[in-house]
Amino acid sequence: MSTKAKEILVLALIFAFSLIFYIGKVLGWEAVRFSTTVSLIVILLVALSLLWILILTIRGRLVERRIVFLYVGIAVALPLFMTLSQRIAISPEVEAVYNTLEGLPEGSKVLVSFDYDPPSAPELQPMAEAFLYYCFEHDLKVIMMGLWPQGPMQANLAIEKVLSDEKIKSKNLKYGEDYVNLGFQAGYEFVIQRMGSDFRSMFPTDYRGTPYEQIPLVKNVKNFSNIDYCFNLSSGFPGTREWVQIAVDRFGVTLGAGNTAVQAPQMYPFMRAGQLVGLLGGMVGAAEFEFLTKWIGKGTKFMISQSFAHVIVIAFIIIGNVAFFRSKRKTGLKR
Amino acid sequence: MEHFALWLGGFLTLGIFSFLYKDNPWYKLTEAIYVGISAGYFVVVYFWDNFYSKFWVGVFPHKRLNEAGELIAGVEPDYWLIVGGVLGLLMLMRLLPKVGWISRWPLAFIVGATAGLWLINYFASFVMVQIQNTVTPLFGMDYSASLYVIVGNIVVAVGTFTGLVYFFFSKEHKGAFGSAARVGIFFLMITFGASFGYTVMSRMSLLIGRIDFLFGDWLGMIK
Amino acid sequence: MKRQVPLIITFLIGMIMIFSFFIPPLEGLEQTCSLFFDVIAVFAFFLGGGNLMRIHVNKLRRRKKDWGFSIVTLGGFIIMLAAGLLKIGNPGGIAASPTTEGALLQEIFTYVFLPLQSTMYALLAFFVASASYRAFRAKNREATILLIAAFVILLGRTPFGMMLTGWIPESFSVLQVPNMAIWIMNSPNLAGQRAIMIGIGLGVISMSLRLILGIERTYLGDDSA
Amino acid sequence: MPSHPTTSRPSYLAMLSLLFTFFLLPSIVLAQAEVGQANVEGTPIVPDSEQIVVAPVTSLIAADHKYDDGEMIDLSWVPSIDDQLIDGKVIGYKVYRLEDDGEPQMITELAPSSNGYNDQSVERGKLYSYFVSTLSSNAETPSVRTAPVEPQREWLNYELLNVLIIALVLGGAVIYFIETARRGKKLFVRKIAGIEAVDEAIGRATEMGRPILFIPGILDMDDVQTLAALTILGRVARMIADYDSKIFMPVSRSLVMTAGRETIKASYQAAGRPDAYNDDMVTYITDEQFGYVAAVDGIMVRERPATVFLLGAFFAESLILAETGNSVGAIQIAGTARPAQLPFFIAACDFTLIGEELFAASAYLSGEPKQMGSLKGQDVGKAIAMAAILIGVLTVTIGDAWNVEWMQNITTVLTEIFSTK
Repeated sequence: MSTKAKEILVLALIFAFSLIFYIGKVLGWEAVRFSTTVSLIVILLVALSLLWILILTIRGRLVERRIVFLYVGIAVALPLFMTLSQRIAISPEVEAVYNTLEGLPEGSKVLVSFDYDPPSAPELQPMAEAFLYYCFEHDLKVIMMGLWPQGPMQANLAIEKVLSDEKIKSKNLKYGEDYVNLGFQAGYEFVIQRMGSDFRSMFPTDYRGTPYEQIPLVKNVKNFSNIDYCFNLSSGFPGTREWVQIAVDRFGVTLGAGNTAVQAPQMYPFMRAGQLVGLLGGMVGAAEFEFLTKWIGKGTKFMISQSFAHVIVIAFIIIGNVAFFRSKRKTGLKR
Repeated sequence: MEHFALWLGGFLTLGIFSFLYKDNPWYKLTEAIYVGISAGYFVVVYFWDNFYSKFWVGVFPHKRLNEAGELIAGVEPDYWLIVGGVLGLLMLMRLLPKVGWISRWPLAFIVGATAGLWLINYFASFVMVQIQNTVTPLFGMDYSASLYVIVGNIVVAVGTFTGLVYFFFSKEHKGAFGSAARVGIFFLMITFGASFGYTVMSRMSLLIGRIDFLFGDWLGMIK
Repeated sequence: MKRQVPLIITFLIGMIMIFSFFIPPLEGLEQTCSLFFDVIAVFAFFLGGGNLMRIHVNKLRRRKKDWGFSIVTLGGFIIMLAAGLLKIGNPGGIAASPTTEGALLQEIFTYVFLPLQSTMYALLAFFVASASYRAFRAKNREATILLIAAFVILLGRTPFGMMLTGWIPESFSVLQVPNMAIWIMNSPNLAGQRAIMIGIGLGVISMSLRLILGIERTYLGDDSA
Repeated sequence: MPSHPTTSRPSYLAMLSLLFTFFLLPSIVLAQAEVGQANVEGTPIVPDSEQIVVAPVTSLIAADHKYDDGEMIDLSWVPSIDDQLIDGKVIGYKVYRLEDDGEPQMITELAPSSNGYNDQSVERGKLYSYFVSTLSSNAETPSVRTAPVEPQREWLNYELLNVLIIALVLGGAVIYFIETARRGKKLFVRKIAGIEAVDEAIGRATEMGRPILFIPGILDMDDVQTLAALTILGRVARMIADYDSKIFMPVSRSLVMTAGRETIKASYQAAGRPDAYNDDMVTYITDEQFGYVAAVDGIMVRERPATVFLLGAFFAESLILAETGNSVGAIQIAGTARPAQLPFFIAACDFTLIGEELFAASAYLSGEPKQMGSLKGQDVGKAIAMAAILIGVLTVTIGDAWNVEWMQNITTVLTEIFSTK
């Protein structure tokens, strides 16, 4: 069969596959899940094939980039279907976020700022969902806002997801009384500063256009002194750093944060100084927090994917070096 | 509509991914869509944001009327902006071959402004601030630092110094100077290795998001 | 005239910009200049957009290879222009922001542009892996150092780092991979960054001066060089 | 429906008591308060005993903001002694302003523990005086009024004088060496690998008969890195014209397209081959980052350039471009001043111009003595930086450790010279 025919065949297969599962989705099929045994077998197979590549390399056949691409794709995609029970060690900074939440009495007001956009959603959305789930389950009142234009949209997605949970649904939570989304406000860190004296001046209406003073949940909220706990989900500027510098340092807010893995290490000094009570860092932080809040969402699954991808990258770095040393031995050490 | 949007998203996503295999018509199609749409989008956004809101409204401010329909004093027009408009028009003179050379004037303006502005900004924040930050007591204030911190401080000072030696143009990298430059290269290599290793891991989450869209939102295989 | 005027403009504007940093009454100049720049850039768009159209129309007319895709590009471009400039389907009418939700422009942005953008961005995951495979090899001393630094950081940012070296007692915790990673980021990495930044600052000064003084003039179409 | 009088009686009672507690009781309290007000003239609505009086702020000073265009007045004060973190009675401050002795106007409200404010809504030629009121939950205590101040315009920012002087020294060094070189003195500049490779890379493209791709980054003309890329383009295009190779330059900004065309055209003219130039060498693609990348990736795999230049400002796309260029087997020379992207170029390209080298490349490529002179000037800057770091670190360390006064003095002087406020 010619390459062209093979390619067309693969295309047709992809289309058929998509169509079948799409129809299945519309018909309400169950999600695809590998049992633990199948998952382990799959992992073993992948590991064996990597070993095979290593042997091939030692024998002097170099793999091309497309094989690397394939493995990255596999490493990310397969774990999403797997059932793997894993021990999750809870790091102190994640536990601190949880403990502060646990210490809040029913009816406490929690402010959540969504300062990210869709590209960072894989890391931060699971944190947002788990956080909202905990708040709703324990009757905490949630006020949401965003310093990034697309933040409030992410908030709405998270709320939608959490509200579809049976347990939360039965609580019959009402918009405006139990939770509210104040929307986006432009102005970076100055928004936080102005909120220090008056929330309403920054959010005259919520994202639906309801005037601030007509929203039961917030009409008595003047500034940070009426907020019991602040939580910030951030992937850059403006984000956690600005919340620490203004809301914490100037207005004495209790602040926890969820950050992307890229940003998280820069926040450790704040935590050591006690300006930040806790920190969820990257996919791992999301997974740990999901474990604590018992909201098993995508963070746990995504974390396995990420760990797999890391193993693959490390494996290929090793294979690459093996290939290099092999070729060096063969050609001698001429430079 | 929702079905169409999902299939469209799936089609475009797979089209881009197909480039990893090789260049192919599917990728060409998605690329053509992407280029056309994004260019159009930016023309539109710049037109409204820069030309209309900043320039047009700046020169011809909206008239503010009170309830009785009388004109009330509003924003003063900013006639300075017309200079920018004239420079922009000069730029368009390129289209006329005879006077095309005049388009170099706005270009010269931009180059002068950029060079002058960044000269001083880079000087202040890249040179002055970095030198100032490097000058710290190696043993910490009042001997308070731990061995860990002291080693760190020494490394920062030595690394910055030898790094600069590496960049020196007027001397061949030979002798003691050459050894210092080589230490400098080591520091630069550590810097590059560290930044790379640091980013490798975070890039994976971008892909996870797309794969989740394909198998989750689109095909419903993951819940 | 053709050659001298642009050089004089560059010199004058450059000098004014430098000294405006030190003269308080001129401090608004930076904003004015960036405003001018925005306006000029919009005019330049006629040239850029026009060039895009011209190239694809030419491809079409001459039936060059892949001319069919030019139709798609042109179509997308024109649809976006029409949708955005006439604000088609905009719930707020012609006075509203062009990116109002529900407008045709924004719908295309959400359903076509966003998936394309995030997928293109996600390609990075693949390329990062293939680049590590190829580039992180202990070819020579420099490359080995790069590899080691990258590897320590890589391990330090994943659970494996802790798994590998978690047994090291607390008093030697500096040797645990995650802590080594933090140390590398804070010390040698910082030093390298600083040297690079100081160098960049000096390089910009020198190049800007060459431009302002008219020594570097290739960009102005100086044919005497 | 039958009525149930027996069961309904308690609920009447309940309603009555509710009515009493929520409606009548407050009105009684309010009425009494009104009586109190009627009795003693001039006292506030709330009886004295309940009013929380807080101490005023002290040491209120209003002063012209130094070194500005006369548009700001700085206020500073010592917060009220009742302004405590725990059990503090102060809920905030209000700042009032009197313009030319007119009526006081509240200009802002500040959070507790504030001790200053910059009033930026003042005009030159007017006199302003201020007072600050301390707020408790139900009372307001004004401070004394400040003396009137007039915002002043200054013509030179003396705070930045040190920056100006060092900038002049460095600029002077650059100009001095340019002049020295112009007068014919030979100046040595060491070889830079990435720049040395340019000639070979262009030659290779000529031999292979494949095009050269020039990517000037994704930022517009208002970024210095783009300017650096264009200055290098001038030299590269000149060589390409001499070698009779083909250059192709897709750009993501219209202005860069215009400038790029101007540059290449001039280089071809200088090489004596104006006929070989054509506008299609430079093409605008799209302003959008990844749309541009998608198109350039396509160009790379279809045109298979022998040489790729990636010079200018790059962001996340750096690696996508460099890896694709690598996959088609092109020699790649990259350079950027963005430290975060440098490692990707180092990993995927054959030669990388690191930061400063990007800005020096054009001067180096030109081979003209006066341009080389400017590189010497840069080295003076580096020497100053190195000396400052060496002396600074030594004096601050030794001065602190053994308390050597003259060393501490040197440190102080150095810090002042290099401070940017």
